[in-house]
Amino acid sequence: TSNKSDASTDDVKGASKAGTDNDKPGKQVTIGFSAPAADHGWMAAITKNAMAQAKQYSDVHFEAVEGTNDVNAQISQVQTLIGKKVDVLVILPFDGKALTSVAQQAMDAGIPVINLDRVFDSPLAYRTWVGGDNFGMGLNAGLYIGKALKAKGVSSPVIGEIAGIDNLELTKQRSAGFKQGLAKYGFRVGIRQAADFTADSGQQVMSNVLQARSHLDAVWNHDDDQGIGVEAAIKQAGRDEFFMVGGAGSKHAMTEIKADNSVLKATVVYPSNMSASAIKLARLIAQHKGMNDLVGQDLPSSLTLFSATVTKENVDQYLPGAFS
Amino acid sequence: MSQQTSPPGGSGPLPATGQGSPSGSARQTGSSPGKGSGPSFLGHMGRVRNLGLFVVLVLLCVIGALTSGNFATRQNALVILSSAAVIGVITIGQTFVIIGGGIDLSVGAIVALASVWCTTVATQSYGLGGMVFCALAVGAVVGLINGLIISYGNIVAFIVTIAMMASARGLAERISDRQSQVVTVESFNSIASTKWLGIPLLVYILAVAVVLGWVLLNRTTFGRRTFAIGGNQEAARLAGLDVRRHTLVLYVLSGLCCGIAAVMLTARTTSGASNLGNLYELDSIAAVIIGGTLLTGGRGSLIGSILGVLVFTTITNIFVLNNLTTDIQQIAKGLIIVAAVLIQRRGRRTATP
Amino acid sequence: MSQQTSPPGGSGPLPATGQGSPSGSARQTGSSPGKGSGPSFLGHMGRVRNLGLFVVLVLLCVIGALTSGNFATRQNALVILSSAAVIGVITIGQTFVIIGGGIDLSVGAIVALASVWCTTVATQSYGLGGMVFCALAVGAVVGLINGLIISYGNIVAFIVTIAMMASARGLAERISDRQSQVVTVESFNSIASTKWLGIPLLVYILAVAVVLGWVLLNRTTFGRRTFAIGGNQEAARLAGLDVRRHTLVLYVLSGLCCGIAAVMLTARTTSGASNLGNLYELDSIAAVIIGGTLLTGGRGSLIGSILGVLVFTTITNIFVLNNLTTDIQQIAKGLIIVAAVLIQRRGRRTATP
Amino acid sequence: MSAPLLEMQGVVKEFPGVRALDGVDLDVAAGEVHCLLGQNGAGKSTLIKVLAGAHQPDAGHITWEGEPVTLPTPTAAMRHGIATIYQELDLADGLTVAENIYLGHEQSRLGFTQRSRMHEAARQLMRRLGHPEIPVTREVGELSSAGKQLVSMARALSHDTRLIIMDEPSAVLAHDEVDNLFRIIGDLTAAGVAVVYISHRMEEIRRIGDRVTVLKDGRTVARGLPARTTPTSELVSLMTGRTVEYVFPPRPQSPDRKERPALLEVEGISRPGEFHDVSFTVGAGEIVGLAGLVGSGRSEILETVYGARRPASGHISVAGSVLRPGSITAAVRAGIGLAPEERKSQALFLHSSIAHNVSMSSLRRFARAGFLDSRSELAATTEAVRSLDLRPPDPTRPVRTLSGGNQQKAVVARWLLKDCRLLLLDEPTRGVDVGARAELYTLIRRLADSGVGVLLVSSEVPEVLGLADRVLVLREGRVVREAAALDLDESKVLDLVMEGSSA
Ligand SMILES: Nc1ncnc2c1ncn2[C@@H]1O[C@H](COP(=O)(O)OP(=O)(O)OP(=O)(O)O)[C@@H](O)[C@H]1O
Ligand SMILES: Nc1ncnc2c1ncn2[C@@H]1O[C@H](COP(=O)(O)OP(=O)(O)OP(=O)(O)O)[C@@H](O)[C@H]1O
Ligand SMILES: [Mg+2]
Ligand SMILES: [Mg+2]
Repeated sequence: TSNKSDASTDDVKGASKAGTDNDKPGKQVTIGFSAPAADHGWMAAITKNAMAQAKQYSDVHFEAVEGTNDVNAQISQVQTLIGKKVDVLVILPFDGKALTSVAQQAMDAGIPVINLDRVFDSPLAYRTWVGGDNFGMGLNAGLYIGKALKAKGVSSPVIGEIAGIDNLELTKQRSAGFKQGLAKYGFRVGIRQAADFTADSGQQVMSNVLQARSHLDAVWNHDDDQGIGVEAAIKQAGRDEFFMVGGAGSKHAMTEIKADNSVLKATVVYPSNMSASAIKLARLIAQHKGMNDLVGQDLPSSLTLFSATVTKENVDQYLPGAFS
Repeated sequence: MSQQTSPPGGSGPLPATGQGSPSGSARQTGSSPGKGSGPSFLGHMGRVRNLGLFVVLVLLCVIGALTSGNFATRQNALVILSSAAVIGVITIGQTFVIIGGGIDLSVGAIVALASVWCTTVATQSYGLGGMVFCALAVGAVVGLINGLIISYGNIVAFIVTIAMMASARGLAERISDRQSQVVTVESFNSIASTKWLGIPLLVYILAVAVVLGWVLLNRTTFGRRTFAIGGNQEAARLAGLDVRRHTLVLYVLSGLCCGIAAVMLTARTTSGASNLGNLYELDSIAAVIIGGTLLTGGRGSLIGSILGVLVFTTITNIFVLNNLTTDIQQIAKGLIIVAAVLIQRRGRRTATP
Repeated sequence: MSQQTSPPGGSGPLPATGQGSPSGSARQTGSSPGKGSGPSFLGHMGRVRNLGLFVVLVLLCVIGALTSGNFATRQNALVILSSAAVIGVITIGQTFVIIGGGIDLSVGAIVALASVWCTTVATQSYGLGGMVFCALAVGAVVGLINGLIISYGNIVAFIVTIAMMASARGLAERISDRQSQVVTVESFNSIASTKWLGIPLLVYILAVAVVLGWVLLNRTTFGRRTFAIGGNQEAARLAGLDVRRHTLVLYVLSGLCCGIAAVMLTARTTSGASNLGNLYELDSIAAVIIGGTLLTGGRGSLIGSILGVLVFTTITNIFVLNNLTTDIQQIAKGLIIVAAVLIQRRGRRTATP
Repeated sequence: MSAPLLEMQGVVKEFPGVRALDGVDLDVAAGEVHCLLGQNGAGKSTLIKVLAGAHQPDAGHITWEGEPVTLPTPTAAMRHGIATIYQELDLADGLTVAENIYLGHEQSRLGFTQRSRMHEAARQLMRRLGHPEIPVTREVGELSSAGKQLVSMARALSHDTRLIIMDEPSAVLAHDEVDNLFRIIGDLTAAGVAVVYISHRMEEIRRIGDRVTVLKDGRTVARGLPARTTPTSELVSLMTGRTVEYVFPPRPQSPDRKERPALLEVEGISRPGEFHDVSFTVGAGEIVGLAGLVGSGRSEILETVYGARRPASGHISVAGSVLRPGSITAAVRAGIGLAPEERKSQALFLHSSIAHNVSMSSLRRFARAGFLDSRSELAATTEAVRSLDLRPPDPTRPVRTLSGGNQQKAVVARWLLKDCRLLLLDEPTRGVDVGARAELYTLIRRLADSGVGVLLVSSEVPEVLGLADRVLVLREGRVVREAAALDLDESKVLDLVMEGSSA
């Protein structure tokens, strides 16, 4: 699939270099872009990668609106973009269901919508969906931890889970996947607490969790940004009897995995360069082109990016595409 | 004695200084809204107290029109208004509460709870009417609980409503199991998509709420008593007002506004979720304060609050139209707010003869 | 008449009811700090005003110990205290500002800005000293800007600091480019890991800050004037105090506290980021208010604020130890806050003979 | 007099730490003016608050028209026809005059206020009170304290009343306003309404009182004395338990006063709408009085000298050096102190203790390197509190629990404690009882004798004439006469003050 090649050919910013004749300048198009507030490393990388990708094309005018975590405000912003008559919209909704109707309005107005990551509720609301696999991310984390513990021969392990913002649906999906992954090995989560994607909250929650369980065997932390705080808490408590798996795949986390001198042994990627792909697709759609790597006239209607498990062994492959 | 020099507008030496604003001179802050008793609705808008804010809004529109060709369109104006509608309705309730000497930090959480409750499968089975009723009832009941604890339990509003903020949102999470609940009742969703004469229903709702709120605040005994209670609670009590019951009603009113806002927001997003209305408490309080209402109560203007909401919404709209990056938007927002208040005060001063 | 029953600690019946708490009757909330001109540091803690909150804390500890075997350990106590350290230091500044009749909504944003600024590659090249200095300087300067606009620009604190909240966070995002900036200066990170006599350095910092703050508030002319300005700004002005300069200093103090907190938080998380300190403004204000300080100023207690912080931190700790889900945590938190205030008031009443 | 309209027996009211009422008896007949006398803190205001339903008594009986009643709320009292003008002006600043008058019993239909009806009715009330010029649509916060007092009065009259309680209504009124008040009281009593009247001014009680009840330390010590015939000395000794001579301290006859250099020189200061071209001097050790009607600009002049207002023209110098205009800091540094007119809003820190209130302007005296020496602070404030006979004499009590007159004493004590070269006193004796007043006069004179210059504003002409060495008479913001106090008498001052304004 295309994301594999993306991962290897991407430059540091995650923007794909021109390579095929599709990248030759075509009709001038305006791409509207709306995403939640970039208050967090992964989300910031999403916006940045989109912008960087758009800059690669001389024929793209890129319009990004203020990131917001208020669905009401995001709806207004998308409406504003519709009013500006952009050629194509790339939307990462704060809440997919909440933004469905406005996306549908755009489609009805003849503006194709690329749905990024958090999925809209109706297929009528988007032309193409590009996103990661939250369930798969949890699943892979669970499988990795289960396998590692089995290999160590731990019989009834204490497994911790530091989730992200708990009233987001993606958090729920990740946790569900994690549960299922562990279940395959007959394990279950021993303690689960939610932070809010910030290093600050990660530190706070983890320092308390370490008090709650005087022994842990493994921890999955949903997000590498909050992971900085989680790791700080572990170091400050002087605990190292367990290993940890991260999430999202930040450069910092991957460097640590590579160095292999902390409890962090792996991270499950949630690719932040998906926005670059989305911009690429958006441009093609607006210019009524097809995708030359694929056979056929039309672009696919959905593209699920794989949540790879990055360990010491394969970290070099992923490090260049990681967000910082 | 009766022909004494009694210059009009000569105010006493005592300033009603706004909280936290150390006025060096005696007649700067909390200046009077000028002459005239109860303001008239339209007259009010352009007059003394809100003139400044009005000027700010006009200035913003000029900036918007100059920087973006898409600003001065009918379409864009409607986007601004619909976006302002939800927070506008909440701000009406908040204005009453703050004028009455209180504060409601739970508005965002109430919106979330009402939205989640009215979109459960069970509620949706009752159709449009059931859902709207449910949202309003949830809002009013949560407001009632706030009000009961504040007025009869006698705990400061800040604490009670911050506690409610946590509890109501927690309950919303519990009910929704942290999933967005999609609305399948089409008639409900059409609340947000319906237009009459080209104007969205949401804007009509806001307009009706503003007019009703204004009449309630300025033309009824309830409204005038609200000012009295916020301005001097002891005096109100000695005048025979039932301060507790009145306060209770203020919070119910605020809860009810949140219920209405929940209906509007839920229809707009076609789903209910426990993370709706995040930070609406700060947004609504900021709009009320920038609109000239004293945080300590007793003085204020509903029109000012609505202008405040419009100012904030317009700022965001202009940012989007001009394609600014988020960080620059944030920095600029802070500067604009301060500038707005300065302009507003200038306007107020010059308007006072 | 002079032989009359005049029990010590006899508090007045007149409640300076907090803003928004409509006491129907005149003698309910907010009793006086009792006798003795200045309270003594230790004496203060257990006495009248804070006794209730102290009881709440003890109750929470009992609950913690009963529900979790890991609660009553020295280790856990230190975790609670270290967690409280960051927000505790911020709350000290906030207490001064609120007693002085203001409010600072920008504390969280200042922490973020100071943390980001002191962890840029350039700053880190100056090592520990440079980083600490940078954080404190950024905090103080932002506080100075707040103070200047509030006292000389004469705009209400709520608006100015909410504007600063947006601007400072925007600037933090711009500087950091929204990336977490990892601290590579090990001596800096060791601020959070160093222990003396088994007690983390952070806890010492909090303790020193509390003692200094307490002395400043209760034993110096500065503190006394802070109470006066918050209690009656006009009277303070006419009594010859330089209200503006004093107010200015209060915000600088708050900014400085945020700078210190930024150092502690950055060391604790070993990174600087623009999203640090999210919602600290609400947390710190809630701690101040629950600690018995009037939101309208003029009366308050630093020890109360710190007890308030400890109550909140302990609640969170107990939740995690018992592995409660987020929604239940939220619901329970609201209930506990209200219960705490009720118990606190009981404590206060019974302490008054 | 047949069955009394109101009878109170053995009323007890206890506050934490203070038994404010300790068995009070009172009977009031219809159509009479019943005066309540007592020292500051004797319990007068507390008693009337019990009667108004604002406080609940701990013991005692109230009989209204022969029936035992309880008054659990202010509304209950109003329903019986009891209306009250409170000592502390309790009005809502954000509402208009009309709205304040009718607060709680608005003229309304279905909850909607009938504004034109209400305005008309309010206008009639203001006319009846002799002040048709006060617009009923004006916000009360913009009125002077005299104006607010009128609104309170109008509010009481707006009820259908059988009994009106007035708690020191004349304290904020000037001479002519008091006459106006008495005219209204006369109208009321003629219509059979009873009035309970509280005042510290003996001559008022003589003029309008029918009977007098004296309170001391929360007990009735004499009830129903004839107001006109009971000798003052008897009343005073009933109140205070001792005999107080209501006289002014003697002026030192120092002829060299004229030669002394002026401490304060005010030259041609003006503020449009407040005062015009005012010039005067105050010498060291001299007491200068400002006489004039309410609104004649006396307070404004004081505040301008103090730097709280910036003069539009003219300049002010102290001991030869010109003060920076509009700067309180400069004035304070030059040794000026101001005891402002409105104690509650301009002077008191209600949440703080008496001691903290009193020491507020002299903190530097009790501090070393910014650290307070609370022991010396407490000692000094205790001394100040004693010297003014402030009750209760415990400086650690919160100032908000004090009676009105005692709060006034705390304000004055603040300035007595500070070492000023020039003291500006705006209505220092407002609400202060007879005994304490004499003490205060002595203290002011003693200060002057020690070289302090005093600028005194008082609405009581005898006070100005008795205490001051020199008097300036103001009318509509202009100095119309300056003379030695000995060269003036009360009627002359009143003529000057009224001239041209009451034609
Ligand atoms: N709310 C209160 N709390 C505590 N003590 C109070 C309170 N109100 C009044 N007191 C006390 O009750 C006593 C009587 O006060 P009150 O106000 O009735 O005096 P007063 O006779 O009206 O005096 P004044 O002439 O100064 O107005 C005083 O000692 C006062 O300190
Ligand atoms: N009876 C009145 N009703 C309404 N407003 C008044 C009245 N008398 C004065 N004023 C207004 O109040 C303003 C200030 O009055 P103020 O009482 O401060 O005057 P003053 O001469 O300082 O009196 P005093 O010395 O008694 O305090 C005046 O400029 C006038 O406009
Ligand atoms: Mg009294
Ligand atoms: Mg005056």
